[in-house]
Amino acid sequence: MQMSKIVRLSADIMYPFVVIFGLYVIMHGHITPGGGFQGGAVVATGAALVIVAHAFHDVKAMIPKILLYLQESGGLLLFIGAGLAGMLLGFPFFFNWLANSGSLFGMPVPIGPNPGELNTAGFLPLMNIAVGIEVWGGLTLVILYMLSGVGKEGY
Amino acid sequence: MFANLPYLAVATLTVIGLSTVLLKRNLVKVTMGLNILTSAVNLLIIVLGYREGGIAPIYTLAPQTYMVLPTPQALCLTSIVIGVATTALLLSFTMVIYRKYGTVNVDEIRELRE
Amino acid sequence: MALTLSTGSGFWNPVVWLIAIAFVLLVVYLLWRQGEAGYNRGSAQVKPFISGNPEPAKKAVQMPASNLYWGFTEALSGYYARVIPAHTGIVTDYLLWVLWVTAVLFLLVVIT
Amino acid sequence: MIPQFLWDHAPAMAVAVPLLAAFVCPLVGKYTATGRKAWVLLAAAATSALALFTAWRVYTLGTWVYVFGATVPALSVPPDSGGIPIRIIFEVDAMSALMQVIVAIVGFSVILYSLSADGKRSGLEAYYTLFLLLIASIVGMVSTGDLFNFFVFFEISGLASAGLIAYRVEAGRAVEAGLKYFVVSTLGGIFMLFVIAILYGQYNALNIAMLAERMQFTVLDKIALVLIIGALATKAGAVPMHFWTPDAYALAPSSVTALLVVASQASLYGLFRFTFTLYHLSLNAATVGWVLILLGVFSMFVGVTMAIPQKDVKRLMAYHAISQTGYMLLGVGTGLAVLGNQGMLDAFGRMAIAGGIFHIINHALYKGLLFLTAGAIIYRVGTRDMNRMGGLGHKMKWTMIFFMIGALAIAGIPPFNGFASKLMIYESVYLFNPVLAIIAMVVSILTLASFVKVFHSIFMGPQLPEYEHVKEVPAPMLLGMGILALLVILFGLFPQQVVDLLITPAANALLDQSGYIASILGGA
Repeated sequence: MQMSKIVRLSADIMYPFVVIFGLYVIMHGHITPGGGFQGGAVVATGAALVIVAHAFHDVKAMIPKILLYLQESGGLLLFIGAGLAGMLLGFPFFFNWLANSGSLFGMPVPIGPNPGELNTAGFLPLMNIAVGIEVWGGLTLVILYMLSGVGKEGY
Repeated sequence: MFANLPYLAVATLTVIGLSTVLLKRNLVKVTMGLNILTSAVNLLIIVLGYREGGIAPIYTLAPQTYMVLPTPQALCLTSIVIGVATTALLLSFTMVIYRKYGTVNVDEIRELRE
Repeated sequence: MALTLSTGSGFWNPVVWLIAIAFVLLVVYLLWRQGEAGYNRGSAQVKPFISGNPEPAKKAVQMPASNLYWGFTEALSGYYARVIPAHTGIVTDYLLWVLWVTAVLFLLVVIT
Repeated sequence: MIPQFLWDHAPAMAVAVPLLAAFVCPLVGKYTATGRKAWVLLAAAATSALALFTAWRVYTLGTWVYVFGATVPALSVPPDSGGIPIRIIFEVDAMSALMQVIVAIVGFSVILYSLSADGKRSGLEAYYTLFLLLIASIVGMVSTGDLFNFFVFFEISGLASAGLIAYRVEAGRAVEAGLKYFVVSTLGGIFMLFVIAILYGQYNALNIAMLAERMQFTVLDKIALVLIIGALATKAGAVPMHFWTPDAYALAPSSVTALLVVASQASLYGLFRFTFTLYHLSLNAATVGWVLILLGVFSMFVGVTMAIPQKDVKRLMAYHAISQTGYMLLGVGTGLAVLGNQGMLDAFGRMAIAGGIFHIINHALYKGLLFLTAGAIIYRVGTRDMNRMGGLGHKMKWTMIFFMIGALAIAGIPPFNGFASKLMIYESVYLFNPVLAIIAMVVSILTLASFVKVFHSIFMGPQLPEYEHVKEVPAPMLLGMGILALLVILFGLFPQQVVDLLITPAANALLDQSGYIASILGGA
């Protein structure tokens, strides 16, 4: 059984936009509502959209499972690693060691009305990116595992 | 009256959630009941942090400093994330059980008793 | 003494207890040594002797676990007939019990 | 550099190391199975060492406060916060340190055992991830000083335990057990979240010390207390909320079961922590104390009587775990019931609390040992049904010896450790209410009776033909059991040293609410 051509085509067209929007939510987590988990969930929804529109057995081969595993572990490692790095610098666990350092994400937050500076907030964006990568991989894997037992009959 | 409306919603959701959990015999519906209960608590937490007339707690471009409390929202986000994991795990269990037992009726899922 | 556990109203010293046990065992050993050594490994003495009847199969001699304490469970059958069916194995019953207990605690702690 | 580093950061490292190891584990396991074993063992050893180091420092230097994300680890109240503790704070006092000792010992021996027992089975990537996650969450639960943080670790431990229980599907039955455990645990989590909402709404704080200082004991606080007791007593497995316990303990892999015992005790720790530190004198001590005592008595009696007719060896042991939890609730509940009455507290209350806490560590040791021996038997025989076992003592001598040590300890036979803690509970509870002490003794006798049954039906009797080729289990499994058995004997032989060294400071820390508050907020 297949969805109609309209559904399949519009899912294909929507997919990149969903992914881009998810990545936007991840990247701007520290200055707008949203963050790593929300963005990652949005990206995973893109994968779910494609799987629902096409039959699961048709798309199965196209999904890079190894990459998703790597994302799942790598995202969490980045998260913990960012926390541990502060410890190696002599501060407590999860110390915001990048804030106001002048390097990556290290600009001081401007005072007064401003459109929101992306390059601020120290390692919070790093955390968001790490969580985003992890949730992207993890939730997609959850969807895949739930569908992996689905037989041809459809349950 | 209107100030208490959210609390009424919390109470209603709690009752709906509890009765769904206890009265429905379908495992998927029990999971949904637990989700409704979680939503009730999340709503309660958000409502506790709400201040009438307050704005979103973002200092960028803020017209005033009278804001709603950000901590309850952070708590609520964490609890939503935990809720997602919980739901995913419960539904996977339900799927495995359906595949092995051929039923999702809680009255029939009782191989382990006594 | 450092090895004594004082429990407020009493005390307990495992080392003294062990020494006492060792002393009793020593006495037992000394008594046992007074006996005659008539046991021969490898002779017919090792075989079970059941009044001349043939030895039953190993499986038949083994007492299965559910037959032990039959008398105990039978004596308390009134109690067990209530408690065992309460373990229904239905997950909503488990939740119901939690809520019942919470409700009773609510009465005990909040109302009174 | 390294010792100074540890000196500064051990409490956080004790959580961070197993977390990091858990997430690396699937990557390592993808390439080499041996590498994964070495990695997991290394991670478990490192976690145990860190937890033991933390405990040692807490016992020698006093409560250790560690603030996440501050510029200095001890800066619990930053100067610009207006006297309010912000950020996630770990507060490890003597009671938490005791729990960390338990996690360190049991966690390491269980991992050692599991690497050998589960090593040849499939799908191990996520297995050890969940295992290490469970250890990390238990360490987090016992060391955190923050209510919401406690909830997060509580939920992580629920998720990880449910995953581990259901890991071996066993024709769906293990999944059923995992599901039942997890539904109940989720309801507990929802209760905890309600508590957080109630307390945060009233006092604008999540830090336990801050909440304890501001505690008014209004009606809402009473509701919160009820929900706390409901949630945490359920997770600890007190009758009549114990129904998940036999299901989950029986169907989980044995090494997991031994760790689940510790996870339940972390919930019990949470119960004691909240009643003693968060509420302390403000609660109606006699009522709440009697509630805990009644839960304890029901747990003891129903647990042991339900254990006697069981046929499944691990289910039987699970009922005994419920019954032993009752002793802890009885001991600590007696202490709570006389809280505020200084004369009675000094006469027997402190001793009852110390007995209850001593029983926690003893229980973790001997129950862990018993579940591991049951796992060893199942590993060789392939069934949990005691009716089909028999005569295994001929072949599995070491397992039999370890089982005897564990069984005698749980029944409270001298000179093993169970006797020492039970004696403390009996004598102090007798002064409080003789009937309770007599019930406790009767339950102890029934425990011995039912373990005689287990011992007889598994190890005694003639050697059965179908178990002709059964061998002793591999050495790492024996080593894992041996560590626990050795500690059971040592704790039994030198009870006063253990009580002086570990238990009395922990009991005093539990009773000393102002000390707990002062170490966060500074000053008294």
